[in-house]
Amino acid sequence: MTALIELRAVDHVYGDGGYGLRGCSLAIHAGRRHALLGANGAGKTTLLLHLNGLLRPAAGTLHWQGAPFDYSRAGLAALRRQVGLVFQNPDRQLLSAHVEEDVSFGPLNLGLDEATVRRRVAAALDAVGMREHAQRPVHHLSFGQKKRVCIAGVLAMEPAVLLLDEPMAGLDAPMQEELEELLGLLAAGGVTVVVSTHDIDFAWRWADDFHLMAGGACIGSGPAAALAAQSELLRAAGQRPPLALALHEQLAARGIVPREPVPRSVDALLRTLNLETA
Amino acid sequence: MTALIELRAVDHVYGDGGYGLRGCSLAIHAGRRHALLGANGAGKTTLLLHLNGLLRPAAGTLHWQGAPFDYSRAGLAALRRQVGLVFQNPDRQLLSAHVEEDVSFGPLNLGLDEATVRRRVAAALDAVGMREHAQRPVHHLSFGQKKRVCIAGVLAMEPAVLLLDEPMAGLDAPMQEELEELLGLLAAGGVTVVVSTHDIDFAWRWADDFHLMAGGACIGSGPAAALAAQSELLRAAGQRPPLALALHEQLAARGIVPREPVPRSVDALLRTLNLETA
Amino acid sequence: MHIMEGFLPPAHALGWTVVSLPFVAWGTRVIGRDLRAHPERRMLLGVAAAFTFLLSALKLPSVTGSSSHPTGVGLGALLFGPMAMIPVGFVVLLFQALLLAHGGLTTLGANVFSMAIVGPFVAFGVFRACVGVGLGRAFAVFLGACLGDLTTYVTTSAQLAWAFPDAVGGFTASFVKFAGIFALTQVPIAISDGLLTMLAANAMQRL
Amino acid sequence: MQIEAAAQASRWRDATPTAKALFALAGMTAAACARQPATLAALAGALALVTLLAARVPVRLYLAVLLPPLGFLAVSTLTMLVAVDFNGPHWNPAALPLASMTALRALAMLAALLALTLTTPLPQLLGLLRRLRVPEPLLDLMALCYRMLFVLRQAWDEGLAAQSARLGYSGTRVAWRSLGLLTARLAVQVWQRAAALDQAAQARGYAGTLSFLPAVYPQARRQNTCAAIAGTLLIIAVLAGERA
Repeated sequence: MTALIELRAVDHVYGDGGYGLRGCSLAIHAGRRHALLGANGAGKTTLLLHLNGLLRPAAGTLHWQGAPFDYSRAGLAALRRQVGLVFQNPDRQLLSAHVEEDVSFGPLNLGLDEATVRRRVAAALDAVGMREHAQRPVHHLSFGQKKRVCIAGVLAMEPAVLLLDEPMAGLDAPMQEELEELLGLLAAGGVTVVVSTHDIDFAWRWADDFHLMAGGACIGSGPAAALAAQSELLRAAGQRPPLALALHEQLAARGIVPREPVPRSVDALLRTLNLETA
Repeated sequence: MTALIELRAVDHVYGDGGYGLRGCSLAIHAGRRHALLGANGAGKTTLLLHLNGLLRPAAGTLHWQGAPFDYSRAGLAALRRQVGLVFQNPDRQLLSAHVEEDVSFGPLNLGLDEATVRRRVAAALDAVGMREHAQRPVHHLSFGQKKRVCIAGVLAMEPAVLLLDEPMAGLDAPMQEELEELLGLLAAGGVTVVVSTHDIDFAWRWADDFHLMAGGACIGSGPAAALAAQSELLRAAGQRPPLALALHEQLAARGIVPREPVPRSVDALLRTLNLETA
Repeated sequence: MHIMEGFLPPAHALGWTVVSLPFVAWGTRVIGRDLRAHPERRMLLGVAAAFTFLLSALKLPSVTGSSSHPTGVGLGALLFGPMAMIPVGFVVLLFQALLLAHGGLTTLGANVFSMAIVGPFVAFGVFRACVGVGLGRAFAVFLGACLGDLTTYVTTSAQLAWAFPDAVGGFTASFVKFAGIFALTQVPIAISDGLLTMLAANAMQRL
Repeated sequence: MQIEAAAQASRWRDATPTAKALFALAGMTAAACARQPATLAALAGALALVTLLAARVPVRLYLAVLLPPLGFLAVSTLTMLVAVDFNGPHWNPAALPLASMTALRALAMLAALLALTLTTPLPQLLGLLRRLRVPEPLLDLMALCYRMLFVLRQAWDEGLAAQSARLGYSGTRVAWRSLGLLTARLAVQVWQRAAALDQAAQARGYAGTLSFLPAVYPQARRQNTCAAIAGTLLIIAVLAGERA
């Protein structure tokens, strides 16, 4: 199966000569939930900016459904219609101080008629649960609400791929749960979701595929279960094994819980323990 | 024993009439590691700003070693010499061009002579492991390094109390570990450390005392072990019980691990399991 | 110090609007052309306007007391050029009228003339002249920002004197009165603005 | 920014800005036409009452917003009442009629402006300016300025707090130094934030024009009619008052 997006040996060089990406190759397959894992400075954000065509590689190529990225004006417009990017900091993304106006920015750039834009804006605000705040000024919103407006602004463009840079950063536990649920719904609705994170427990709970980043390269890519078991590889990407997995291994080895299913969260493990005890 | 800082029924009212704190009472005792736990919007940051005299209560009083806060210019200077505050976002705190220059900001404002300032800056940079970066421009540092420079900037004022607002936010796992170690060293050196966080697993691993915040009030204050067991109270503060504790309870109930000691982290629990297995 | 809403007689309000309008149109045309060549500067002008508004509307702690003051205009003229400060200054003054009730809509023309046209060009001209005759850069920045401020107040005083000439001494006496009253408050502010602009420019060179 | 907060909370918030602008315009026209102090005083009072009672703007807030312009008014009208000649400055009662007319007209016009700004959030006013065909570059400048105002202000406030926490404002000398650093830091951020915004806009298909969905006001026609009638009545009342 052709990957939706593929990077082949991509280099990115900063203005000061440092490398943002170095020989980075990876493939994003359609309809799956992808977690981009790595320490700060590993190149996660730079990679996301490449996927959306905001940066051009110094060497190597990117491909959309097998065809090389077209960096012409029309080509970029077509790419960005398909690949939406939500930045980490809402304050750098929100252009209008008015929620509904900001969400309408992307769809209007697609050249849609007003009625369609209105429909899409309403649907996107519904999807993120911000419909009732449509008329509010952005600076009256909480951080978590701003984040959701950012996501709505990209969803309203109805992209095939949704990229999110550190979406959980700055959110507290209840807000993280809500966002996790939203991302799950979007993925279930057919959107390919790519999330950069340095929280492996969240990645393990949520993602189908892991892409491990270190030093500007992707050092491992594949189904989460396959990669989470390789502790050497994880360590190279600045990660420890997921807690749920490490615990399960210990408990399963002692016969306290069954070998299968492997739990995706410590909570799931706790539930299994409760069942076993009961 | 007189508390180092004490809040008695403190209210804080925002410009728009909303309450930031509402009848908040709590005591910070010297020489202990304090975690301020609560959801976003619970009033953690507002509380920290009060502890340092940056905000004045609309009602209620604050006390330093039993005496009411003195909000005169000289009184505030004396208070801030004793109580240092590290803000969440390093980019907002770091205003000078070079690391050394920024760290010297506080000591210079104390009116110390140049030799003393130099000594303190060097010691503070040593403490956070940034001595070798002393001459670097601030904007070339990584996020984690900036955070450490912020801490050095406050340490150089040699405060008795160090307040940190969400110090772990935005740090990846290895950097979080380093910072945790640094905070431990500072506390061991006699500084009273108060950390606001919404990560209860970190708080449980690190803190001696918990202060649970909800709706602008402190709904529970005391030794971590006593509070971590009260799941109702935790839930009211938007927290679940610490994972290590929940797991330990399950495993101890089944006789897999001993009842004592109660582990402070899942890693510690894993180590116990390994020992038990071996 | 801006002239408040409705303070100028209708004929004067209209007159200053007619005087300022071509400048604003000219400035807008110039930046419009510039934006077609460099679309990325659209955001820069927007953020610069917000920065200018902030500086000119903020109450600075323990330095200048609680008066509003045009620091942003002097610094803005040095950073972005006096030409850009016509539309930027226009937007800032409009926002001050709408968001802070400083100045007004009927007096917008008069205030734009003093603060978005005279002030920035004087600040920039003085700065250039000082650098040209070999004075130190820091001093040039100080003097530019300071005189930019002062001429803004002098212009405002002249506008008021022209609208309300003294019954006996006419324009001159009235100008002396207004300039004298405003000088009491505005000269210290102009000096602080010059100082702050200089400190900021120095610090910016190091950042 | 009390005006901003009042506009967001006003009962007239969701009414079309055209109607509110029409009404304010009528108020200003009436003030420009009026020739007698009593008429102007009544007009100012009426406009203030409409804002306070019909649009339900809190009185305290109204007075707080009024305070700075009143300061200007006091200084300027007193200046007009002083004459300067070879005997030095002295009290000149002859200027009283002109001074009081000027002050009352300014108050009436200010009341008209406040009737608009205290009930209309700025984005609505920008939408109105767009319909009035204000040039594109100015409109973009305004939209971005309004958005970034709050972002930069937060950065400024946080920087100020961080400096204060480290005693950056404990003396005059250090206060100047701190303020210079903070201003410089924010000035540098102007370029960084502009570049970041540009990149984020491009990610959403920005091609050089900032377009946003215009707001809809379902009851615009009725509201405009009401405002036009009220405005006409206001002007007629002022003119009639002058004759009587």
